[in-house]
Amino acid sequence: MKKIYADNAATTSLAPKVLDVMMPYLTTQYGNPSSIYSIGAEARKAVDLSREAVANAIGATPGEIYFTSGGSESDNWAIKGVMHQLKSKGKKHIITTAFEHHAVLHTVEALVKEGFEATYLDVHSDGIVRHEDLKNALREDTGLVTIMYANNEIGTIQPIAELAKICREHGVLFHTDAVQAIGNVPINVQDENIDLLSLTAHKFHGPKGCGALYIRKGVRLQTLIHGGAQELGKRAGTENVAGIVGLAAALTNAIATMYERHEKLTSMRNRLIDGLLTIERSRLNGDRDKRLPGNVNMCFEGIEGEALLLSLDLKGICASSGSACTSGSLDPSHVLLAIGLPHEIAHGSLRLSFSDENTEEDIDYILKTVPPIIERLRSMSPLWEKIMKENK
Amino acid sequence: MKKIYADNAATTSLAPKVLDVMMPYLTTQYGNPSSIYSIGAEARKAVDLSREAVANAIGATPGEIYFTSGGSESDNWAIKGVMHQLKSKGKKHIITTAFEHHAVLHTVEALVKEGFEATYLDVHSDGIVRHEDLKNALREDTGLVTIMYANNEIGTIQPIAELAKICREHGVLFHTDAVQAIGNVPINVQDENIDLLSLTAHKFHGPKGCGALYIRKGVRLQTLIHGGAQELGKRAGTENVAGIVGLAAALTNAIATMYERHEKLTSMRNRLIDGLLTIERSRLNGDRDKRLPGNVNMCFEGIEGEALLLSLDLKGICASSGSACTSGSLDPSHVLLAIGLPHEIAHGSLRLSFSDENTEEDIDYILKTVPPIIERLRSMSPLWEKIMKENK
Amino acid sequence: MAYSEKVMDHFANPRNVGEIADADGVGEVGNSKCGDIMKMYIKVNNGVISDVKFKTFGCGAAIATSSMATELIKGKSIDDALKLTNKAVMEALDGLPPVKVHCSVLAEQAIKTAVADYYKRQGIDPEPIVGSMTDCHDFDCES
Amino acid sequence: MAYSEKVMDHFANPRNVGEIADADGVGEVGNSKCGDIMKMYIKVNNGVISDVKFKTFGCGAAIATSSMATELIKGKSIDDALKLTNKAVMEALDGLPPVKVHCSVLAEQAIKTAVADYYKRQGIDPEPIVGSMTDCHDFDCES
Ligand SMILES: Cc1ncc(COP(=O)(O)O)c(C=O)c1O
Ligand SMILES: Cc1ncc(COP(=O)(O)O)c(C=O)c1O
Repeated sequence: MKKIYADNAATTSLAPKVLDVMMPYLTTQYGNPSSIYSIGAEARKAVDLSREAVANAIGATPGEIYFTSGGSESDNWAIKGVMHQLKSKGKKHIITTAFEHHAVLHTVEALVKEGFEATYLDVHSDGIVRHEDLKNALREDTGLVTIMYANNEIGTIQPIAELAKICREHGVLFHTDAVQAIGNVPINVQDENIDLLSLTAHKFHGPKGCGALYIRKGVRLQTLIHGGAQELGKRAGTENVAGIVGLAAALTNAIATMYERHEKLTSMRNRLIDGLLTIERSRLNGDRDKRLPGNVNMCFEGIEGEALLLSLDLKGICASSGSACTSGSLDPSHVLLAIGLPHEIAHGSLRLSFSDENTEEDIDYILKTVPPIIERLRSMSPLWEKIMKENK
Repeated sequence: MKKIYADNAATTSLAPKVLDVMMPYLTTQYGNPSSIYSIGAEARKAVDLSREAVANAIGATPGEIYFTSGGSESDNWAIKGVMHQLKSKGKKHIITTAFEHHAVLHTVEALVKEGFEATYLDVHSDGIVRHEDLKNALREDTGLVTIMYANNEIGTIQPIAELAKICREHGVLFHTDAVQAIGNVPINVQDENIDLLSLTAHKFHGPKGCGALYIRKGVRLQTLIHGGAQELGKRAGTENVAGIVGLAAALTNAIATMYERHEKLTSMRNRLIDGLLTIERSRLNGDRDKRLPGNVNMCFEGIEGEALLLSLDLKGICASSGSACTSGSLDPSHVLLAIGLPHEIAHGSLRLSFSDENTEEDIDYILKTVPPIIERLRSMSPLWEKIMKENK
Repeated sequence: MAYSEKVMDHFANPRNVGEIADADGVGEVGNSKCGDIMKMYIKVNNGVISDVKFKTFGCGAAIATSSMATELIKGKSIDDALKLTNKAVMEALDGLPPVKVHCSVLAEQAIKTAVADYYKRQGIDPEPIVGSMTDCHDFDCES
Repeated sequence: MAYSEKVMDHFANPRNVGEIADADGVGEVGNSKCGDIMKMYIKVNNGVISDVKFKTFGCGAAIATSSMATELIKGKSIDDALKLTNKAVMEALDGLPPVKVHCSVLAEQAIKTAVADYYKRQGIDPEPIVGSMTDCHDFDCES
């Protein structure tokens, strides 16, 4: 059976050439970077060069890059670290959006439980934050604004440079969860006035379990993981050398191929969107243009997301839905609710996300496969029956 | 030149057969375990089986094992998580020892800065905690006792079952940093009344950047990394599937080979200790018997540790010293100071730590190589000159 | 997740999908907010469920449990049908992931609701026989 | 860490190790608590450092900087020797890791202390010429 992996927003395959670069550190080069002897120094050098590569990729300096275990840790560290640091200065207010990743949302909620206060900016029906909303939300005691660069479900890209500029002008720190955006859109932390930025390797064909946090020079934040003097004394733990090397190689490659990939994926994406929109009572979620090149997110009324995904899996298509099936929660996607969809529609979403490895043939196959599945599920759906009756 | 890796307490090589088990998850099996389709389900199964294997290795149940990014994260999570949870119950006191790893010590210090209180138990000149000391230190408001299973520098093994029993009797939670002990000594969290236990894969021929925290069923602690519902909702972040699989495979193997390795290493270790003790003004640090089978830690008066290590490296021997050379601190080892060594002696320590991969020939070579190096360094040491004069 | 092969079979090839135009009882449980709606139609002859059909809006487990539940009661007496527990449905499917257990409860409830409707149509108060019905939210949509 | 090849060469093959029995000046700086002690011996002829030897207890950088510093002042006038900065020592060694910069400072101080001792033995107050001496702890043992 044909196999199409169309869930690159969840995770990506590890690129073979990235694995090649990692292999020495999974075999002979096993030294601890903190060790003084040659095999340790080799590992140290690999980590240092990786730090430089990541810095170059986002317009930072190596001393501003800290390796972590992934996007979630980076988000937690940035947000808790800054707010705990600023607490003594009387800053107790955080601004974020209603459709952040849970790594941000649940972190903010944890802080709120501690006594901090949060404002959730509206993301409007197109999934884009408005800068006026940010301006209105800023308070005297705002310590941090955290807004994701691109949304992980509907792929909408935020006007980060504009939002960060407002923060800079108001002397408020700005963090962005760029986990989905990095490697897909050009990012320069200097030009865009970004103070902290989270990324994770497995979203751009790097290994799982390795991420980074950019911390602008001069920004102070408390440590999340205390211990040894690794990562310039700010993040303890023996370095995941292979992971770090893989992250840097994958990111370097993603940046180098960004423009041609952008073009190819945008055209594939648009063709798929147009095709799927011909299905009765379907809708595209999120702005059509200000979105990641590889992201398609649709709702089909009268059907439920998981049943659609299972059916697609039976046809060899790996995709995902807004609803966090395995999370133990049956709530529909908080992202789709944030852009104003009613519950019953939010339950029926489909996210298809593409990478370099996908082809036009994949799009053909998906366009051929989805409509009959939708039809079948609708034919057995009492909800669809109702919708049809009401609209006769 | 001969190459002898004798720093297995810093990190170990990744076992080729462990890498073999990881390889599918670094190539074709790249699915996100939270995904619903087949490639995701495969990854989920691999994580579940790994959790089971780790649980079996320490006498726990799978639901009590949480994967983390390593020993430091596990230590931070256990200690901060428990104390923040118990704060509202009026518990504000932590008991630990003076010679814990920095992942514990600096975490405790961070809590002290927040307003918690800490007692550091004496580890005596043999590097062993006394249970009377623990009893005397317990207070009404003690929330957690955290004592390492085996020390990372001098390898001394603590009477954990005894210490944990006291805690259990007093209704106080007991955490142990078992990073150095696991796989080297038999550990059963049930029999030994351990409530929380930290481990990290790269100390037993597993990959770097992956660890675990055992949390006894019913023990409540706050989350360190908020976000997605991974790790039973208690530790967010896309799972490092390859790392987790590697951790489990390496641990399973370490447990399976523990007894024969113990015998072999103990005999090698004792021969090395006896040989090095023939050097004038040398001493063994830590109890000779209650120590890890692969650990040798010596001091040689009149010389400084780093110079010794560099000299050994030039002869192909990878070893380490108590002083954290790269940490930016020139302080001598806090462990050696804790067992009562004066500063100038603590500066001259040498740790040699062995694994399965080492041989009797390695010991021969080290025994032949160390004495002339010591002699050379002493011949150019004004401190040695002084010592000799004073003792003429 | 990892559904059993049985679940996947009943999801991919659900038995008894459809409606019964002249049904003797119809029951609908769940709601779209909760993400699952099951609608069950029964035909009753001499106290025996001679035919049963369903329509379900919901996840894979919702569809599979509906399918299995209809299989299990088809040709059975009403009394036997009322004895069908969600546990029996789950067992017949070789188990369900913990987060999906509620789907089997929903299937049990759908049958009971259809039978209650049947009794009502017969002019019999269903409550003493069937018990009171809860809806989706009452058995914890979140678990 | 990563010492330069020059540092490793001077560590492995230090120049001018030893003592001068009839030295004209001896200087010792640092202390064992700090982890570094340098002791320098100079022989002075007509205002020129005709010979210099050292003994050092300390890390690789401490030994290498001692060795390089003695090389740099051997055969130089006392005045030139006093002008030797820790930076010049570091440069001659192709750099030092940041945490080891203090070793080069120690080497500079060792020379100055030896020269001060020479002046003292000549009955000359060294302070106006050499400046006041600091010890290890004054230039931050921790950095
Ligand atoms: C006793 C002990 N605890 C904790 C750690 C930290 O583990 P990791 O470096 O994997 O974070 C180590 C080793 O580095 C250790 O030896
Ligand atoms: C926007 C966003 N933030 C954070 C994360 C968390 O990253 P990780 O799973 O590597 O911790 C993800 C993906 O999982 C994401 O899409």
